[in-house]
Amino acid sequence: MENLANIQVIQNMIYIISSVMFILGIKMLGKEATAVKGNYLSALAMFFAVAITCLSLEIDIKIILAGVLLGGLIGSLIAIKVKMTAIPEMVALFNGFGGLATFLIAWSQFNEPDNSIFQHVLVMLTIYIGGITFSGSLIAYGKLSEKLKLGKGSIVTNVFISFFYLSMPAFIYVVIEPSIAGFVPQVPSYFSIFLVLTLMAGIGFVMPIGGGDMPVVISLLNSLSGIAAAFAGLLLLNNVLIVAGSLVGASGLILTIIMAKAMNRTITNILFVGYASSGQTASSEEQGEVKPITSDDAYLILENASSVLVVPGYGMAVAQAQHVVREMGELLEDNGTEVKYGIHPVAGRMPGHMNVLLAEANVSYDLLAEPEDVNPSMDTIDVAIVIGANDVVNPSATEEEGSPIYGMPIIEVHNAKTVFVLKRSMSSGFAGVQNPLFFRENTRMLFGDAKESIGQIVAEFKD
Amino acid sequence: MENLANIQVIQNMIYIISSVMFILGIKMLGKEATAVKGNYLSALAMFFAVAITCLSLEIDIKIILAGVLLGGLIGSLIAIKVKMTAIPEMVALFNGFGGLATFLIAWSQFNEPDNSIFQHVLVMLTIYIGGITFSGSLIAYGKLSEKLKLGKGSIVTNVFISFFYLSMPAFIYVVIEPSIAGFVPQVPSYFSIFLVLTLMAGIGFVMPIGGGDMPVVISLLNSLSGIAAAFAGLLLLNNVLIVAGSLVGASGLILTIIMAKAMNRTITNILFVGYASSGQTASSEEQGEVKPITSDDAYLILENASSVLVVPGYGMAVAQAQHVVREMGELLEDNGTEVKYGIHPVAGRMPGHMNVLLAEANVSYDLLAEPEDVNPSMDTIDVAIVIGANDVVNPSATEEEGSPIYGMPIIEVHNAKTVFVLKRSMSSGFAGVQNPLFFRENTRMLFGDAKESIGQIVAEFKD
Amino acid sequence: MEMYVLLGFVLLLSIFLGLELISKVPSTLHTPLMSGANAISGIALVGALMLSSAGQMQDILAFGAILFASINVFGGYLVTNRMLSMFKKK
Amino acid sequence: MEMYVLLGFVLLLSIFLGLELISKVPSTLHTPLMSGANAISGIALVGALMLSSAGQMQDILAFGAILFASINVFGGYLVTNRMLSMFKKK
Amino acid sequence: MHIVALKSPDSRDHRSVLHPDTVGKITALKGASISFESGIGDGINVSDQTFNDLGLKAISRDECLSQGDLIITPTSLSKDESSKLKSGSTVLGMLNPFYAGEELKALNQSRINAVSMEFIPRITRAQKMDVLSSQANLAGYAAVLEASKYLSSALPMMMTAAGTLKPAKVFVIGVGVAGLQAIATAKRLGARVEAFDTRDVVEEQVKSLGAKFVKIDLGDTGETDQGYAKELTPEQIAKQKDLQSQVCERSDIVITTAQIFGRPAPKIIDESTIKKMKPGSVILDMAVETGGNVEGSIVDEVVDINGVKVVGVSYLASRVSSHASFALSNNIINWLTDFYDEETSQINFDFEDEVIQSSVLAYDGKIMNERFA
Amino acid sequence: MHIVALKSPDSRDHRSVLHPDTVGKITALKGASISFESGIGDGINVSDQTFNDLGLKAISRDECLSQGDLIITPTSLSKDESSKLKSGSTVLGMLNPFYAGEELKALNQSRINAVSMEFIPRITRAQKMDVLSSQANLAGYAAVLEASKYLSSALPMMMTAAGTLKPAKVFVIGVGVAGLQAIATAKRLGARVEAFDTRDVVEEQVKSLGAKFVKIDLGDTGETDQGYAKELTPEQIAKQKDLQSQVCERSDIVITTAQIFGRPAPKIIDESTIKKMKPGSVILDMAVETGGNVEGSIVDEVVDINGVKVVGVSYLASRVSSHASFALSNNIINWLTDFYDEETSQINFDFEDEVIQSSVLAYDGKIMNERFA
Ligand SMILES: NC(=O)c1ccc[n+]([C@@H]2O[C@H](COP(=O)([O-])OP(=O)(O)OC[C@H]3O[C@@H](n4cnc5c(N)ncnc54)[C@H](OP(=O)(O)O)[C@@H]3O)[C@@H](O)[C@H]2O)c1
Ligand SMILES: NC(=O)c1ccc[n+]([C@@H]2O[C@H](COP(=O)([O-])OP(=O)(O)OC[C@H]3O[C@@H](n4cnc5c(N)ncnc54)[C@H](OP(=O)(O)O)[C@@H]3O)[C@@H](O)[C@H]2O)c1
Ligand SMILES: NC(=O)c1ccc[n+]([C@@H]2O[C@H](COP(=O)([O-])OP(=O)(O)OC[C@H]3O[C@@H](n4cnc5c(N)ncnc54)[C@H](O)[C@@H]3O)[C@@H](O)[C@H]2O)c1
Ligand SMILES: NC(=O)c1ccc[n+]([C@@H]2O[C@H](COP(=O)([O-])OP(=O)(O)OC[C@H]3O[C@@H](n4cnc5c(N)ncnc54)[C@H](O)[C@@H]3O)[C@@H](O)[C@H]2O)c1
Repeated sequence: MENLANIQVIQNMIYIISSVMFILGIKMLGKEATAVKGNYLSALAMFFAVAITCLSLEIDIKIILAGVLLGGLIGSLIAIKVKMTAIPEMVALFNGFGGLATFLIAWSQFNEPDNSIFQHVLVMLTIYIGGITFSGSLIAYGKLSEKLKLGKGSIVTNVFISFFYLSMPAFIYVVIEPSIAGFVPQVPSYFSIFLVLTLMAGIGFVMPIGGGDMPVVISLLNSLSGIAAAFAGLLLLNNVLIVAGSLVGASGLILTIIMAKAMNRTITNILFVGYASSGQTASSEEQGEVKPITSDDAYLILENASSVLVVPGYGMAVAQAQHVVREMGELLEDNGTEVKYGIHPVAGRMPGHMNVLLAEANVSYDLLAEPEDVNPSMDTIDVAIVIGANDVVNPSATEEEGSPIYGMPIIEVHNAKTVFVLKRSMSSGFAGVQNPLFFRENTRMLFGDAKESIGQIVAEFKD
Repeated sequence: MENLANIQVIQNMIYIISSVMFILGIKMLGKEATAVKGNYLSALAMFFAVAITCLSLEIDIKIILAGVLLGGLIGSLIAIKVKMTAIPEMVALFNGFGGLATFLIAWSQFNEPDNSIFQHVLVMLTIYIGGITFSGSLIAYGKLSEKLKLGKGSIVTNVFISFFYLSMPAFIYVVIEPSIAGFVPQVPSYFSIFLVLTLMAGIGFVMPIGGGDMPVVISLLNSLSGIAAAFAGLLLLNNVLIVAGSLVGASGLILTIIMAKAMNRTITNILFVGYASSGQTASSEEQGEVKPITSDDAYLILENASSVLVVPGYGMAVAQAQHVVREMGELLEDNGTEVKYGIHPVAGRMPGHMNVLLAEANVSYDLLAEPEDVNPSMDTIDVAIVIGANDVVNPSATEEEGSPIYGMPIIEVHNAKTVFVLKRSMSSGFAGVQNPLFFRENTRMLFGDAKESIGQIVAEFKD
Repeated sequence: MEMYVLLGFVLLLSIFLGLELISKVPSTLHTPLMSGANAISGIALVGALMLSSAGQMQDILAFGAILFASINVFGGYLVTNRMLSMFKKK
Repeated sequence: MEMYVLLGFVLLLSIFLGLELISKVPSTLHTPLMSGANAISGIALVGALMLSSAGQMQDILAFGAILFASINVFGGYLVTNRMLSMFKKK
Repeated sequence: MHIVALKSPDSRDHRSVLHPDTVGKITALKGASISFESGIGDGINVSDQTFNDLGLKAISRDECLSQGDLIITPTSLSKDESSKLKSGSTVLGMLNPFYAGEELKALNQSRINAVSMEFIPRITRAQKMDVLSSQANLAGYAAVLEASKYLSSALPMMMTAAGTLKPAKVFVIGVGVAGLQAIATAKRLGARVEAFDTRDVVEEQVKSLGAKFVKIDLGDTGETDQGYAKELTPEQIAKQKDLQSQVCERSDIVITTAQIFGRPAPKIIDESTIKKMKPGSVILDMAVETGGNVEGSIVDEVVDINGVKVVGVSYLASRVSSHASFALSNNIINWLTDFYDEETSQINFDFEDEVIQSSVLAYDGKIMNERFA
Repeated sequence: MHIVALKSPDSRDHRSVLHPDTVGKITALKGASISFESGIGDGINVSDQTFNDLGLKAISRDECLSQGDLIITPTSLSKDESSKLKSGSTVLGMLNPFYAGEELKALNQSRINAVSMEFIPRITRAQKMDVLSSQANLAGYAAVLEASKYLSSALPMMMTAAGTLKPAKVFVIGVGVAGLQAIATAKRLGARVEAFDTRDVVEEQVKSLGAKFVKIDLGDTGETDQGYAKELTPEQIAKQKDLQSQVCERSDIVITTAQIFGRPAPKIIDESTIKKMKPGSVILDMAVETGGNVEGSIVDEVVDINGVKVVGVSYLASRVSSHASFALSNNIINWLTDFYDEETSQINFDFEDEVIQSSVLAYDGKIMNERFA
């Protein structure tokens, strides 16, 4: 007994040490220079935690060996064989298995005798979260590997969505019922139903979300699997589970938010819009909506862009932003992005206005291009940054016969993948006409003085 | 008993809540916009923690009331009456009282029967740290309020320093002795000696440190008092003490490091140099030593400067750093710093070289000053930033008759309070002569390409 | 109960820490970080190992938990490592 | 012992959290932050209140601990607040 | 259609309505053949041979006049020459009708269509044809170089071992296209630049070039809907003169660009102001051809008034004749390509079109603009 | 001591050795009285009256010569004039002894001390007296403005509604003080600038102005310890010419500044190169006064070779005469104040001093520099 207590103390000590290693590992994973070491450290922590746990086992060693060896083999094989392009779906798959493991742990705990109500709640929570993680991840895997083609709107999808909605009251019921009854029922009739419902719910959760949003969803599921593990830790009174699980849960959440931002969405938008439009006919909300963006988010998008076209206008001159613009251009180039400047002949208020300013800021002549040069390949541009230009990028000049500027050739930034428009307000330019560009699907408005907006982006780059 | 257990649970819950509030409070204190609220939040957390503790008291309520009321009165009075200029010493004083409180708590625990060896170690640690915090803080208070004039080198100081050194083996002894003996002695003869020695040690710890370094020392003592409180928490099995204490301990430590950096010192340098030179005759190490600085640290110093003189030279031209230089100038001005540019007539490689570049970067002519304009008031300049200039700031031109550049008027940056020299190496300039400026007491070398170095400073400013 | 309170506390603190740790991560590291965190969530393996063995049902559950958790752990770390080694080559 | 381990864990986590929290603080806030942290370290008051009362000696110690901790708490928070209100005026 | 391009008969004007880099766009027009007056490229270092090689034919001026269906000219044609033209042909160019009203009437009487490039409306779509802008722009550039030629110091500041050379102070009055480019050029050269205009909107534009705007409160001023300045009342002019003279006093170079379309340029600087200025300073009057902004300024002369050099230069844009010709020919070609009908090989005089409405002054024997009727 | 300042007898040189902003430093010298040749400030718009008001006296040239103890002059004095000077007096100025060796000997024979400002050593301490630098600097500025006067296009790039005006390409050969300032000025005006020099160290300096250095590998070149370029071998010159001509071909403006102290300037551009260049392009030969870098360049003439304008201008710095005079007078005054002894009111000819050693060519009847003995 004494001996056992001692072992427990030692185990706990090692758990603490490996928790600390997990913490440091995650921290190191967040920096390019230390990321590889961080991963090793966290693997080492995992090894310690697992090894020390083996000092006091209850299950048959054969089962354990079989499970670990088989699992290790499968996992390693997949990890080594998989094509690098298929990595996102692999992460989803692994994550699903992690969720399944906690799901099974909680199930097993449910079978234990003498659960307190508190424990019962924990069990149910773990099952619910673990189960959703599992089946949700499988769907995400299917979608990413393009094995699953069902999208939102299909009947099957809608059925699963109903399961998801159903699962919530069901969850509340299984949690509350025993609390009211005051005792915990052993394998009640509804338990297996709940298990199945949970798995269905996970499918319904991920099914309606589009493939492009999958990375965000995977990150969210990853966070969920962490939380499930943490709950399992509470259940098993194991602190390394708690720490590692909640670390993953929390950092995963933050990561999810960051990634959603980088895609210019909010999480609720990703999840909710998925649902909302699944019932309707979708795609009818296109005109009239202005989508503002912050410089943080703009930065995240620019950082991932491989070609950028800067289109300066009179607003750049007013803001005297030429120096920061050049700086941003250089930083983008350092980042491996191809940068060009699209100079419209009448940008500014005098012939050659942009040239004067860009020359002052030392932007090389070789980077300047005329509309004829940039328009044909506009669709290969990842981001067009319109800096205080307005009339010269107004698509109604080419599209709306009645417009006072109709007939002027423009820089057709609206054909780029994404357009940032930097200006202070929605007001019009020299010609006094409204600009439909601002309302396009692929346009984001970065409001504020151009010098400041770009200054902020530059600052982000320098971090 | 059931009741008591319930109370304990509730207490622990509240402790957790107030711990979280402390965490958030400290986080908020670190941002200008939320600092005031952060302080309120942390005060509220304190109130909760104290209030809930009162649910299960053992001590006579009269003692408590007397203590809290009297202490509250004294503390409030001091805080309200004190002149703002005297705040640093007040913080030291309060901090000392906190240390004293833990010191007394540990003492009280020492008197408890049935201490385990583990507890004994904790008690001694708490006493040692708390005691040093207390007496050290008092000395810091005395030094800052200029009530205490003794500096390093005096006999009294040396006596106390000896106490400090003595206290360490003594501490190890009181910790180890009972462990070896295998039992914990009740109020042994040496305990009171240890108490006194601890207090003396605190005095010896702070006494030799110069007044200018006091803020750093106070921050360190603050960190120590937090750690003492955390240990007391372990002793009393109280988690809010542990959390709040270790938060203060850790953040205090970081803060200490940051502050030491901002003063261009390391902590060991502050503490250790204090000791090292206390025995010797001090001030003999002046020539031949180059003191490099990082851009982070340079930023911290610049952020606090109220007047800055930028002295560009050929290196700025080579680095093509004019645009970042102007940006830095503007950021400094936004920060309330007065910025001037000292242009030496022969800086660069052609007449007016600096003018061409600075005009290109849009630095206003009004900010440019000639050596005759800036030299007379050089001693009022907080920081002179020499950007790739060398010969034109070489003091041997005015001081060393033999020098090949003797007789040339220079920009006398060496008379400024602090000088940053930005260059890539220690190599000489056009004239090929070594520059004694680099070895001056008040000079810091920021090595690297000037554009990059300033770019980094600019990035720090933008955070 | 006391135990749960303390463990809950550990949970809370870890969450805070997790939030603080991942506040500024370059976007190139998003995927590896996600993958690395995913591997860590394989810590469920420790939980699986702690399960008690009472009857075949429990054994099956334990085996399943151990198996899947192991896949997660091994696969997760290896994939993360592969991903990170790609960065270095650049 | 189990208790100590867990509490030690809480201690560790809090230290990590403390380190992470104060990594980027503008230098103008150094002094208020120090002062605010100092006030928090008055949490020793809670410890003082928990002391047991067994004899005059213990009472005196408890009284002293309560007294000084209270000074720290009240003085600390008020001074911090005064300092911060100065900033706002600027 | 036979297109002919004339050379400017004024030897001070080195510009050409053809430029080797642009003729490709006309030769590409279906159904058009092109000839040019021999020697047309003399002012821009382009030989007849070069144009020949591009598929154009060199002929004499008289041949041009008698053969052309479309006559492109940098100036108005004399009455004498009008009579040599084919009836029904079109003259396209800078006809300067405010000063050559009689010549316009003569054209009309010979039933020749007259298109004046000065009358391109200032709408966005027509900017590519706006000769006034394209030439004023280059004139603004040339003005600064010209003025600095007469100044006995350098424009930029130079802090040197031989002392600090002060930067020149340049004051630009009238910030239209030319004024803006003058500001930009002077700024580039390192001068301290101040500027003034009666239109308030200009303040922002001046600042957008990094120069200083001089604020003079004149009460109600304004611009016409075409973007030209309105004429000022005499009181406003007096007030402006007074405050401007203070700025002039401290300036080394003053460049005046104030013009009012179709009217003589306003007199902005009088002798009393000039007398207050430092000897050696320079005033360049860009409006000298339309009457001058400066009292005493004479076309193509440098008048010394109390040591102040008042410079009047004609055809400023022609100082950079090559660029000016490139821009000019582009403007003209842009008009032509917009209204040339490749099916009929004719110009499509579509009077629904705003550009045709404004720029065609005479059509089919009718004066289309009532100001010249 | 009576100090007199002479005017340049060459009407093309508008510079003055006195400048109103600097005379204060001489008048402040104890024991010195100052006169000047009437009309000295004509070229910089400064009247005799202005100098009178500053305490100086206007006298005739002959009076200057016969009365001065120290004669400050922008040029050498003719033998005839030498004879009019007081024996034992000192002549200080740009004596140009390489071209006026006889005149120097004449001075020496009359026992007149001769100080040549061209011979200020290139040591840090003496930079403030370095007239070659101060004048070359301004000449470099003037060269660009002068060259752009002859170019028929504008220097900067302008993307306009009337088409994109291409920036001019400027090629600077020889990157000493003048070359650097020429690069800077052309860059300022928005030209694309390339530069070449035989000295390798110059590459960094060219880049420090944002221009492009043309790399031509000539093998061993180098500079003397005074910072002047060494003469090249004939093979090196040939190689350089060949590669340079390729750069010239693509350039609109070529500015040559290559000089070798005390020898005729190297011929760098020959006619075959010029013939390859575009008609209308401009070559400005800054070395034209010392023999010229360009084949066919003539002082103060614009020679047209195959449509290329080869411009030779004398006294380029005098184009910005006011600044040039300010710098020149500062240089001279800096020499004077360093060596004027206020106790004896005499110049302290301390031959221990490096500056005196180099700059004093004749002293007390002895030629001090063996090159002119
Ligand atoms: N180039 C020429 O020769 C010439 C001459 C005369 C007229 N024009 C005309 O000028 C126009 C030029 O087009 P453009 O696209 O360059 O300019 P624009 O159409 O006038 O638009 C400029 C935009 O910049 C924004 N802006 C102003 N200050 C800003 C600041 N500090 N920060 C950020 N944004 C700012 C304004 O929006 P907010 O107010 O919302 O910020 C405005 O919509 C054309 O219509 C052209 O015909 C040209
Ligand atoms: N103005 C004129 O007309 C003229 C003409 C000819 C000669 N001179 C002479 O030139 C000198 C001018 O003095 P100065 O102080 O301007 O220059 P300097 O004495 O030549 O020193 C320049 C310094 O800049 C540093 N540097 C070079 N590249 C750099 C980069 N990319 N980033 C950071 N630092 C860089 C170099 O040190 P590292 O290598 O360690 O980085 C060097 O010590 C004087 O001696 C003057 O007499 C002047
Ligand atoms: N629609 C277009 O796209 C277009 C095309 C070209 C020009 N413009 C605009 O038209 C405006 C006029 O340009 P412009 O160059 O033809 O002008 P301009 O040549 O007619 O006049 C030059 C300037 O002198 C100013 N001026 C007139 N009287 C003055 C006085 N008494 N004192 C001071 N200044 C006086 C005018 O305000 C004008 O700015 C400019 O704002 C220009 O941007 C618009
Ligand atoms: N000591 C000082 O402080 C000081 C003062 C002034 C100048 N300087 C230095 O002295 C050097 C010479 O300056 P300078 O203006 O009197 O030079 P310079 O007038 O004698 O010659 C002009 C330039 O032409 C170059 N050159 C000569 N032959 C050439 C050839 N065949 N092809 C191409 N280029 C050729 C030279 O290298 C020189 O750079 C510069 O580096 C300058 O910075 C130093």
